[in-house]
Amino acid sequence: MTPAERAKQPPADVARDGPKLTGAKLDKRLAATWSNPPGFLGWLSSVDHKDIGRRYIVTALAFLALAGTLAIVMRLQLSKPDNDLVGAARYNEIFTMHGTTMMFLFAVPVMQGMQIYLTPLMLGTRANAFPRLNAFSYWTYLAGGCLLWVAFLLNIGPDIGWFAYPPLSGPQYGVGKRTDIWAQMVTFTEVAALAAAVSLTATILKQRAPGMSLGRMPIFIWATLVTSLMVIFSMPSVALASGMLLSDRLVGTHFYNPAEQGDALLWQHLFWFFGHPEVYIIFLPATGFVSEIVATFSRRSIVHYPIVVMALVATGILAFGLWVHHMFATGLPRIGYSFYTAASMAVSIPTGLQIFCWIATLWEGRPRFQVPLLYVIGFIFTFVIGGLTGVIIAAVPLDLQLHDTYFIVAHFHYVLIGGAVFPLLGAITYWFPKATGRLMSEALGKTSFWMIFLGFQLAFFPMHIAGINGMPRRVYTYPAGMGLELPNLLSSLGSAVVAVAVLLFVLNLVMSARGGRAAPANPWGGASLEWATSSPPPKYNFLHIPIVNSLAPLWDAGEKMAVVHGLRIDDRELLLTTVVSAKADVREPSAEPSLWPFIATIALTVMFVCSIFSPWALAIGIVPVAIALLAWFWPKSPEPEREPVIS
Amino acid sequence: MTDRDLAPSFIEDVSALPTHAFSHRSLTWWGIMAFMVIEGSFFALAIAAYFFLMAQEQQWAPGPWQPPGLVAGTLFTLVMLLSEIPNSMIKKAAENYDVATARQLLPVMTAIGLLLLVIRGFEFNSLHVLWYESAYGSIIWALLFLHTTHIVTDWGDTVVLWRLMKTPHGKDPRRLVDTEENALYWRFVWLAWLPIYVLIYWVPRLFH
Amino acid sequence: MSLRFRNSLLALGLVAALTGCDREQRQTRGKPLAETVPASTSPDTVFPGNANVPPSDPRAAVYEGNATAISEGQRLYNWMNCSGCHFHGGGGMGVALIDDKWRYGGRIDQIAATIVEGRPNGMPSFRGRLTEQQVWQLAAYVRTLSGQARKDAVSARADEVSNTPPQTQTKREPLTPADSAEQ
Amino acid sequence: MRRGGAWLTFLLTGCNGYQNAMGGDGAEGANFIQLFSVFMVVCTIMYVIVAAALLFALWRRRSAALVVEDRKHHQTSALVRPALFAWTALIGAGLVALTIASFFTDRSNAAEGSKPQLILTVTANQWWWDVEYNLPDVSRTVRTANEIHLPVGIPAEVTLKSNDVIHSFWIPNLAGKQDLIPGRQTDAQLLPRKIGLYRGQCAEFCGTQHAQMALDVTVESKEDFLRWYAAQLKPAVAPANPQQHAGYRYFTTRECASCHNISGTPASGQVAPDLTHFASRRSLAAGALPMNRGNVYGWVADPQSLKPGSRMPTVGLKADELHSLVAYLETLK
Repeated sequence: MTPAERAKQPPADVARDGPKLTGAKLDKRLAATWSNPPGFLGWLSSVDHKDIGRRYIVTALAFLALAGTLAIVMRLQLSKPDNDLVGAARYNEIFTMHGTTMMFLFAVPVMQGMQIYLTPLMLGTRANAFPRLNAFSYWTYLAGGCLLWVAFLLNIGPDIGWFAYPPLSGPQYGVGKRTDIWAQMVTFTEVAALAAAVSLTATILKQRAPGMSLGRMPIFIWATLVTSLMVIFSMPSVALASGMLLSDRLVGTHFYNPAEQGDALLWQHLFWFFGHPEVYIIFLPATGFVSEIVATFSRRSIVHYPIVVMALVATGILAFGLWVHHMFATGLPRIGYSFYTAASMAVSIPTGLQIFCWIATLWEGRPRFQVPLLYVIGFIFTFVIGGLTGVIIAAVPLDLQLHDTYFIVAHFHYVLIGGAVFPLLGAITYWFPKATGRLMSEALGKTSFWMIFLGFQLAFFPMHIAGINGMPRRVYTYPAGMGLELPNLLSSLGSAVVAVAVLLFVLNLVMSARGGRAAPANPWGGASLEWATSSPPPKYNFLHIPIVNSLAPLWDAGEKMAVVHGLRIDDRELLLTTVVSAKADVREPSAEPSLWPFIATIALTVMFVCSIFSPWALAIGIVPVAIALLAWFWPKSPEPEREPVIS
Repeated sequence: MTDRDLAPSFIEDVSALPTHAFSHRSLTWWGIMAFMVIEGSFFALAIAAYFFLMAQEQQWAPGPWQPPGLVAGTLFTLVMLLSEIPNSMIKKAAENYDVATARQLLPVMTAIGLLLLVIRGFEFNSLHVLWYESAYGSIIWALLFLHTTHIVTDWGDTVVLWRLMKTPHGKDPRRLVDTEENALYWRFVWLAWLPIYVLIYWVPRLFH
Repeated sequence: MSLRFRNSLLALGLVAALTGCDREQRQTRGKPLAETVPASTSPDTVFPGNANVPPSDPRAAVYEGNATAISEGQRLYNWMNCSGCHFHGGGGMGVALIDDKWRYGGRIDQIAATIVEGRPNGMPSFRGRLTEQQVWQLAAYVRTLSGQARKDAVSARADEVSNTPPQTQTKREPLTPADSAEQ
Repeated sequence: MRRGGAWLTFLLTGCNGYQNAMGGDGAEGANFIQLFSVFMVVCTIMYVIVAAALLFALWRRRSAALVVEDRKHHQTSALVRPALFAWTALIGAGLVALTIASFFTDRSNAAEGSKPQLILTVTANQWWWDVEYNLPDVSRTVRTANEIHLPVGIPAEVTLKSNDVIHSFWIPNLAGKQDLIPGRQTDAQLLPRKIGLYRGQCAEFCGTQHAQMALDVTVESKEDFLRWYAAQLKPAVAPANPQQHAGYRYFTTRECASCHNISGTPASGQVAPDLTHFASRRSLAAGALPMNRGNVYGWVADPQSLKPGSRMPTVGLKADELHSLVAYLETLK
């Protein structure tokens, strides 16, 4: 409904929710206010966090499939020594694309997608803090991903590794525009991640349901808050680094040119100051999933909630003090290394505490072995190996041997697949009925779980051995006779198992979305607010904004759900609460659907892509961007709207 | 009706709550704060890079380059500091719903922004080094460029607010919240400038 | 999606692919295998008054806008110590290369001929000292020094002491007939 | 079970390798094995504890549980808190012990390289290693490529430089890796303990042929080393028969000499591997191929199909040129 149409309505018809306006009547009115405009343009202009979150997740899974395909190609190439399936230059492109896609286009976006989808639902609010920024974030992410993959398919994909160390990525050795495309893709995902993080932070701080003080926030929300702040503090670092790289390559600055007092190590410092927190930006939301799943499937609240929260916060802070452990082999002053060794090892304390709390919760409760919990169990068994190899490579004398070998490849796949993808698959299974109103098949789910779990061990455990047997990373081939044949063959076989299992998982997703068993509002008997609304949730999320009195609102609610009333229903109105204790404070309107975030992304894309070729593109390209932003932020109606009468 | 199994019990009426608020009670304030933190980290990291590069040098500004001329940069700093006077007046006016004062002062801020951009042009001219001559030149150009983008964005925002205030939109108290937040952002822009001013103009003088 | 729209998209994609390919193609061997045909059989590559300009060598197109070729040429420029006489294009004992004054012609095949044949007053012949492919790469790089090559195929600078403004930003020097005819 | 199987694999495939972190043929390499074993023991214990606790938590017999169905979901049994303290203390103690162990190993590694008796410079290039033995007497400098000879038991210091991009110097049997960074100088200490043939490899991604940038390492007795060194000091042998002579002529007057150096001949290019004693090496093209006649033929005739992207161009030699060149190169012992 446009504002003009709304203004025509007689005032007597306008009402607020309350005892007199509830149920189906209210549903109809709210649905009218919160629905998207019709048609394809309406779809493009959606600012609904559920739409955006779903698009984020689906797109990220598509990138996972693409990058996974590349992984299979690499495993085929490495399945035997001196293989010539893929040439050197192509292989370098492939592993660059694999790493870049997995880190920038799958792992971070999929986590943010889950956060965007779930956060307002778990907080008991109707929208994200900045819905248009959120939509803009998605489109920008999509543009960045397309840029990279279109370039790759046109045979101008980057070939400098996902870490892009200069001088290899610099103007002299990074030939052509391949590196520029990589760096500009980073800028896109950067902007997208920052936009999403800003919106999430403000949502969590200001839009919690009344009574949901900081101490009653679900742990997943804590994880989201910590990771969003980490995004805010770490992403500028890689943006600065890649900006400097682009300007070195385009306008001949000397940031990384040692001959003119620049320094190649400057890149490594800036990159890892972002790159290490990045790992936790992926891992912490996963621990949030685990906490939610463990609580629901143990049928009890998490043991020692404050410890888990403190562990999340501590990990977030410590993550910024570890970046040098990626640089132990660069010959920095040896004495400083001890600090980073100690700090790197110290991270295992908060992680160990979280693991304790999960196990204790399972111990105290009565576990129900459904697919989400299976993934959590698989996560603990797998992730702990990755965590412990992390302790091993935190030690300088060990790292100097193992650094940049397949041991590291094994380590971070244990941490990222075991530590983040397993919980993610569990979380998708767990929240799938909420998002679609249908349950996933349990039998297919269990089959794919066991195949992924066992296939993963087969694929990645032998890599530890390959690394110790002297196999460096990022090699397109290796000679026979070094003890690398067997581990590599096993890895390749394992990767095939994982690929089949992931296909099964996707098959399960598709089949269940079409014909799965219908899910009630709370299929697993969960305690957090997202289970209080129907599956799938209505556009407006909650009929009435709930009031929260405990850590497990649905378990402690009793017969009736306490709610607030008196919000406008003819306008997208949100209830803001105070930052710490979440007392109802202000009613603010939320943004209407708009095409402008999409148009702004188009303008931004033109500017960014052209700026690969000429610096003047920045000066000229900013004009359409500014126009799009202006239209985006322009207030909707010139007159302040009348407050509706209270019926 | 959704298929929730819990019936609502109406506890609290929020209809009397205000529909806008200043400072940390408003949503956009948190957005602006977050962006200031992002840009602040950006500046902080650029400054760290500056010191990292400086540590590679025996002399700063290195060898053949003269330190930048002081006139334009210092003039810029003075104007920037003085601009805080109308800026805080606007902020106060917005908080007191004084639309008339805001309408009067926003064009002043627009003019100041324009003046600053002109002076900034002279600043680029007085650096005595080009970005492609050495890493030293690259980093001071980068710092100055980074800061210029902030002047430009805030200037754009001020122009828009000024035009908005002249329309009936100006009566909407939420636009006054926007004006207040724009004033807050301007504070960030000049606060961020002060360390950069020292790094561009004074540090190369001290270690030359 | 109409068929026409799809076709035009396809065409657009193809064009993009081809331009990308040209610039980014990584040819590690000459085509045909190790070219043995010299760039120009005649040392006389000067055509005063635009008289009888022979058509450009077809191989010119392969090297001219190719980023890899230019980059390899840049490396050879240092390896073959071209900077010993020409410095970084600014000239010294040898002629300047950053302007577009060419005594012996500024087309890539003419430059290649100059490298192969050598020229009076000091320019040695590299015949047999470089492979033909390397000669073409070197010629492709030399052309970039005066801003003749595609800006998206050159590198802004090398990882060495900065001597010239970034190549991606250098203006293309105008070529005047008088210059090219100068003897 | 899985771990047991893996260790078995490990024993079968590892340990005897010539490029193996568990080789332990140098002082630092041996320290690595010691420290790694300590870490493995501690980490395995921790893993077993976590796994056992998890399994027990999942399948323990429960008469009653603190769950929502019994309205006890916010309660926690009294044992959890002391267990948490014990667990934290255990992690803390383990980490402190490991940090200390790591620190002392690091000190011991640093101490071993303090009095080098042999100094060499390794300069990395895309994609080969330039090696120079630096003696106080400059005239006795030896330059070679893609191979290092070291006398056993004698500490050597390797100065590391790079001519282009970042590489990493790694001979796993002897010591950990060290990056070679343009514009910086780093160094590595090697103290070989066992006579043998080893292999090193670039461990930092450095472009197209990163995978084929290896280094042959020969650790030999001091006498053997001195003999080798003396041989390396000599200029190249002169061609003996007409075919070799033709090869010599081609090499010194054509493309080869633009980049390669052969001491005692007019070929004095400095940007590619020094070939003075080419035929005495174990491999060619930076470890890409074993040294034998067939590979030399293949490499000289068409390097770009054996190591695509390498800086060695495919020259397009005629058959007789190829025969004579290989005949000459094979004399360069």
